[in-house]
Amino acid sequence: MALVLNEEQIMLKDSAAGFLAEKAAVPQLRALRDSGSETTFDAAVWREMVEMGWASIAIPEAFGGLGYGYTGLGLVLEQVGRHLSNSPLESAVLVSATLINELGSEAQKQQWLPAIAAGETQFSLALQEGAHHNPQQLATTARREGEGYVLNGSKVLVLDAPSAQQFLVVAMLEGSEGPSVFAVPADAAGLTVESRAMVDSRAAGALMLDNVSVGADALVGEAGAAGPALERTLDIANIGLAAELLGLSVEAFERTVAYLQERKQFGRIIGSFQGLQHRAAELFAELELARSIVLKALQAIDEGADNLPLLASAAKAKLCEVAQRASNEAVQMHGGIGMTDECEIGFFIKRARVAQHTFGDYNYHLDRFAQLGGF
Amino acid sequence: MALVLNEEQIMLKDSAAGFLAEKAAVPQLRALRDSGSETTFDAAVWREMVEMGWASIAIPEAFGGLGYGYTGLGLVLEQVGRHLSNSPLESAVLVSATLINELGSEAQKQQWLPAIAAGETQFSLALQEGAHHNPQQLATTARREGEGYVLNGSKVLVLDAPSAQQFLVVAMLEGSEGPSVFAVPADAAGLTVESRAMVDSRAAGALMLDNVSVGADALVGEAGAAGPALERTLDIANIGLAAELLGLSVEAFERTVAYLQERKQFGRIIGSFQGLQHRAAELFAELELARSIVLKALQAIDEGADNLPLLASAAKAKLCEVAQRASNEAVQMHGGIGMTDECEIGFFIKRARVAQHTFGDYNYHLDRFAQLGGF
Amino acid sequence: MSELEQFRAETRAWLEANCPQSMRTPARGFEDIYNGGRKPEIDHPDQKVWCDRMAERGWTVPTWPKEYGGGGLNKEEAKVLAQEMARISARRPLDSFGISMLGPALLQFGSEEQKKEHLPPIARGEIRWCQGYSEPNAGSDLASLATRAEDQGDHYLINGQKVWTSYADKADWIFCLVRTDSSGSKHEGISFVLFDMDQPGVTVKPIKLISGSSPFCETFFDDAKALKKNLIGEEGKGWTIAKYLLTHEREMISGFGTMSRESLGQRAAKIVGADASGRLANGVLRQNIAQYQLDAMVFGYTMARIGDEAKAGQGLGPASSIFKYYGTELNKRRNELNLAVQGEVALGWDGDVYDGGQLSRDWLRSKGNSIEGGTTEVQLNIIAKRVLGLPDA
Amino acid sequence: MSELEQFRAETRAWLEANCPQSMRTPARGFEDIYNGGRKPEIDHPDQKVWCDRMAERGWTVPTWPKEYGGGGLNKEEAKVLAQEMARISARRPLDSFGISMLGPALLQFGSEEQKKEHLPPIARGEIRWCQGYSEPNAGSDLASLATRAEDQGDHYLINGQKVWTSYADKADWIFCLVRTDSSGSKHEGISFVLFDMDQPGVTVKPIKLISGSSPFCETFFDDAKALKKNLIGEEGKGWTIAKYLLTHEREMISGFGTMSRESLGQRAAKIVGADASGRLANGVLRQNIAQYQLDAMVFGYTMARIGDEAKAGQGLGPASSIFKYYGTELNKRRNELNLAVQGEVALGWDGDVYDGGQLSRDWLRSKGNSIEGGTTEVQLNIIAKRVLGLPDA
Repeated sequence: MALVLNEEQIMLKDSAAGFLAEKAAVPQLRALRDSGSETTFDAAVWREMVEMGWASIAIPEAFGGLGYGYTGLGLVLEQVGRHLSNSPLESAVLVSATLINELGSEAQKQQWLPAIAAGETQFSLALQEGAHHNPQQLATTARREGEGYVLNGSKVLVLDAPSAQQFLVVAMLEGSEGPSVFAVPADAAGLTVESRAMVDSRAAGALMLDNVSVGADALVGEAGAAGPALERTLDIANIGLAAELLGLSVEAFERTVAYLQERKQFGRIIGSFQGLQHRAAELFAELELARSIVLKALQAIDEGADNLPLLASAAKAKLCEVAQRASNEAVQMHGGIGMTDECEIGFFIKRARVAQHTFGDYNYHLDRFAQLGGF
Repeated sequence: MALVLNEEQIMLKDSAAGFLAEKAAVPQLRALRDSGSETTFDAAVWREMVEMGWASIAIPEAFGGLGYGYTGLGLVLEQVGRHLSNSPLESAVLVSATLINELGSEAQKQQWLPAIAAGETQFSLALQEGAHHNPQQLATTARREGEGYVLNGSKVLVLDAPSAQQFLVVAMLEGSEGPSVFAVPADAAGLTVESRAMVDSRAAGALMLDNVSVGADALVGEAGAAGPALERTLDIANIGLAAELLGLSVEAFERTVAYLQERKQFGRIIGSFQGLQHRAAELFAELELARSIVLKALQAIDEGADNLPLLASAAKAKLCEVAQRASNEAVQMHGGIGMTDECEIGFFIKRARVAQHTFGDYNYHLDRFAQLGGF
Repeated sequence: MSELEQFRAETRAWLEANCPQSMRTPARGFEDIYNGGRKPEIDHPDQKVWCDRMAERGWTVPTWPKEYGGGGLNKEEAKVLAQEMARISARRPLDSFGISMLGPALLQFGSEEQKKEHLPPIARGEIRWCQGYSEPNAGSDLASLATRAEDQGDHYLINGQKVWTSYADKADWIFCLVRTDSSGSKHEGISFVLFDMDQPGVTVKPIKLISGSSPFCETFFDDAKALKKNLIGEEGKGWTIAKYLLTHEREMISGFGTMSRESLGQRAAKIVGADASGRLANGVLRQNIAQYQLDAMVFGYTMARIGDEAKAGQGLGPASSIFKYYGTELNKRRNELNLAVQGEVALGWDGDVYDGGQLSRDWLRSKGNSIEGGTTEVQLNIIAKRVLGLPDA
Repeated sequence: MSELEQFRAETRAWLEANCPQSMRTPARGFEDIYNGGRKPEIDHPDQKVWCDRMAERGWTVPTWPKEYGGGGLNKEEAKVLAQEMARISARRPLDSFGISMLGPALLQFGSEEQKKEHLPPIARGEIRWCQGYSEPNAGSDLASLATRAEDQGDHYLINGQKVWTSYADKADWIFCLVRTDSSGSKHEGISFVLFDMDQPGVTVKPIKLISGSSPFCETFFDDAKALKKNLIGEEGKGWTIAKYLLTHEREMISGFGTMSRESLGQRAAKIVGADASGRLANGVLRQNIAQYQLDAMVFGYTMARIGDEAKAGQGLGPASSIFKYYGTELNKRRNELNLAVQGEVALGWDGDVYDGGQLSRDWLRSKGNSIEGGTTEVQLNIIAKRVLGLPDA
């Protein structure tokens, strides 16, 4: 497929940009943060996003979605990155709907996907257990009891946990080799959801599962068989996060270039100093590279490409690297102003690190890239 | 010990600088290279070095040396690096004399060290076998036969091989766990010395050992017990190479700064471009760091410090990094001129890579540094 | 027993008798150290007890002359005192910009009268000082400052604005760069004056940083008054003093990166896991940490070497620019690696499980190190021009 | 069968019948490709046979118009020809600066007469061209060239010196930038002329590079003659043509870094060794290779994306500066890593065991990529100013 956007995609991107700039940009993020509320997005704005079809872009038409593919969702996420717009679009749509679609039975898809597409039920994936993303090591257990299952364990960095209604909990089921996924309602007995304030002013949470009983229908797909679907979901999630990081990095860079064009020191516009010019030019080239791998990886999802794991790790690793550099340079080149809370640049560096870390950081994905590359 | 040179050391350094600038600098190296001779150093100049005591600086007084320590030898090697002076100072003195001193019996030291100190017998270490320095993996074997031993195997990157009279061959002796070292005369039956032209215009060679018989007295020290002495020798050798790389890097840098101060482009002295200024300033700071670790590591040899392995790998890794950067920047900042054989800068980048590789490159030593650091 | 050993014995005994138990735990950060002043922040009543006892002996500023409230100790004695304090993990009794910045400048540039007036209250922790340097339109370009001081006979009337004034909201007095003459080059006509912040013409507004804390303020002067007897050095020659203090400050900031801590690599091996041979399981992280640790170690040796060379009269000259540049960049690297090692907990912002977001706040705060006290870019300019002799554009 | 499929079938048959077996092995480097000219370097007699056969069909320059010796193929047909040649590993029959540089410029800027005169000999490999651009005192600052061309009625007399003239010692003609007017700004008064090198006023001296090879020359003009009919475009407006060709050249040089080869990482795992799980044993080298391979892969996608965007009319503008800058830096990284992977053999300079020092010579040669055709620094300046709109100093 040509590495280029078609007209429909460009329209989607432009309309997302316009909407987010007005309704969910950094001033709104600041207001939400300063309000001290546990829910760190605006439910009314999220409803509007759902009405515009953003929750259904990548869901197949058979299950109430638009069947528009991940390239479309990625373009919206890029704009989300530009404006640092908080919403459950990643936790519920990019991650949870994808996992249900990849793993769920026909009945489960019929039950849950339309509810996600319509913004009625908010899911979130509960996977990470320790300090780092490590899907190969799971300590959370499930055992059969009667018709259903009993879960024990703990999870961290469950995105948008305070507002989620259902958790997709990854656990090792007694007697299985591979992982299983269970849908656990937020109000299940024995489940504690601890809201945790993160540096990016988004809500995440820790789950404690203390003998949580769920019914037979809570098992998503087959027992012990979630591995491949989970891997594909994580690949898609990382490509989506890469798209967000692309928007974030480009926006931070453009703001920085604008500042360089205007700020004076030593009687000169600081953008005329060659030291800063060369660093900006190098970063520009890196951003052009970043844009290419994000588009390539998004298209690979929709095309069902064989090398999706390699492209996903390539996209995430590259965007982690670029976002770290772009956000660090943004603060440094803004100088003292960039260190103040009043300046919006600080919000970019904060969100960047959380998005980098989520589902595996640079170190994780460059290592995986090498391994998949056979060395 | 204070990280500072004393007056005696400063005098040694200055006199070495003066001698090498006159007798063994880049023009002499070019002439030797263009002469096509297999011996790539000037024997008469080497004799003068010996007469000045350079071959005996680090050899204990009991064995005909000056007992001046490795800090002194390191200062001379730094000047060798500045002038790219070819001589057997590293192969015969830094490496071979050290190994004999660390490993040999009293009688062997009495026999060989005065001969090295007097420039009478030229030794060289034959260790590396494959593409990379890897002292843990030895395929060269020795077996007992009669009173003596029979050696089989092959070696590469044997420094100054064409002119060496004795090789210190590292081999695995049947029945031993650790490595052994054998002194093998260059004219031994079954030994083939193939001279190899290296990119730095120094001579190295490959040895083929095909049933080479040596006497009982060829075994240096005890059978199978060379490991610790070999490790200490390699640490010292790497610190010496780091000292050479320091001189090489500083010289390449100073020539580059001088060029930046003089060359005009776009109607301006190119050294006035801030892009180049900042790169030069960063490199200057790195060179200051490089100087510190080299001095620290040299002193650690003479003090018998416990953490010599860590300091040796730190020094070699840091100097590999700095020399690579300094030599690359030297070519780039000299522009087209730096690409010509006529300009001397090319000799620096060529010697840098060979010295970096010898006894383990950046990758080897940074890895070892981490391992010794417990992670 | 040598005199020095005698001194050690007495000091040890005195510290044992006088250092409160609660002051025998290391400070967790700058915030834990007592800063004194008219409106002191006291976390524990022993802080003041400890400060007062030490001040009585002049040991809040052990090497200052006795007549200015110091301990009059020579270098060896001061070293012994530091060792004996370290032995019982005694906290420093007092820290302030008065001790670290203004004091040294006054000792060098102040008149006898000025020293007598200002140094003892600093030593006793009675007056807390802040530094009025940067201005909104003169960030890196410090010398282009515009705050005016108008000659009114026995005093100056000061009008203008300072920014990045550390802890101005907690300080009693300010040492301040003002422009007394704007006819010459920008480095001329700058004067160094002291004045009381507690007057109607001074307004202070804290600046909230991305790390959430507010160590800096904007400070506004609207006909603020500075008595002429508090002009340090000559009128119009304040730049000399400013440069002296900047060098001092750079060395302090560069020190941020070198506090001794548990090795990052070892900590990472615990958190991220290690393979059978003890290698940190993630090879990418391992290399990045190894590079950092190598550079941090070598930077430490470099500070030691340049110190030793200076003592031996060899010396490099404008070394503080290297220190400032390299030290702060190292500290930023350490903080980024720390996030990568600690993972989830380092991304927290609040709450007990995140220790109030200490890790992420430290990380954010470190970004300012390469901006404050002269940016990395300014340091590189200084090296290029003053050390390497490269020409101006 | 569609017309294109018909074309494919005919092409396949013709190639099968006409491509000599010896020309069905990939070239090992630029040196293996036939360059033509009056004094051709022929390694194998089939080179000339193959070139002549292809030239007869216009397929040495398949997309040039037939009247100028080309094949007159459209893009689809040219693609089919390339595919069919690749299918049997057929070597390109002819490569030269005439084809890659001068031809495109003449097609765009030449008069009908000039095209008729110069393009067919290029297509037939009869005349080999070189490019006279850089001068000793105008390295990166190309436009400040000083070689003078004096108007003598029907011809110019040319005096001056060029440097870095690729293969001038092997070329028959030169396309050359000369100054016909020095009264205006440095970009004005430059003219683009062609002339025969085989005349008394032209002297060529090869420059030996650090890699040991001499692809470049110094070229001296001492009353060399260029006929006025060989002035391309208007007198004094040659800078436009020069810029066009520079863009072209940058794209060619940037392509150096992206030739398909065995993965460095896999080769390293063989040479350096791998652990039980297949990971390259040296973790430091592994990360450096992974970073390089990631960037090389993503750079490839970027070239594809920008090409696709240009086709779709979206386009980025001065993209060639990014390509030149990034592509050459990548190639230098690849060569450094190649040394680190290959170890001892890559440090050899001569002899069979070192394949004549090919690896070290390639490595050394790669250092020139970021200098020739506009240095990396110049490319970064162009991005900063033209793309980012940052102001001049």
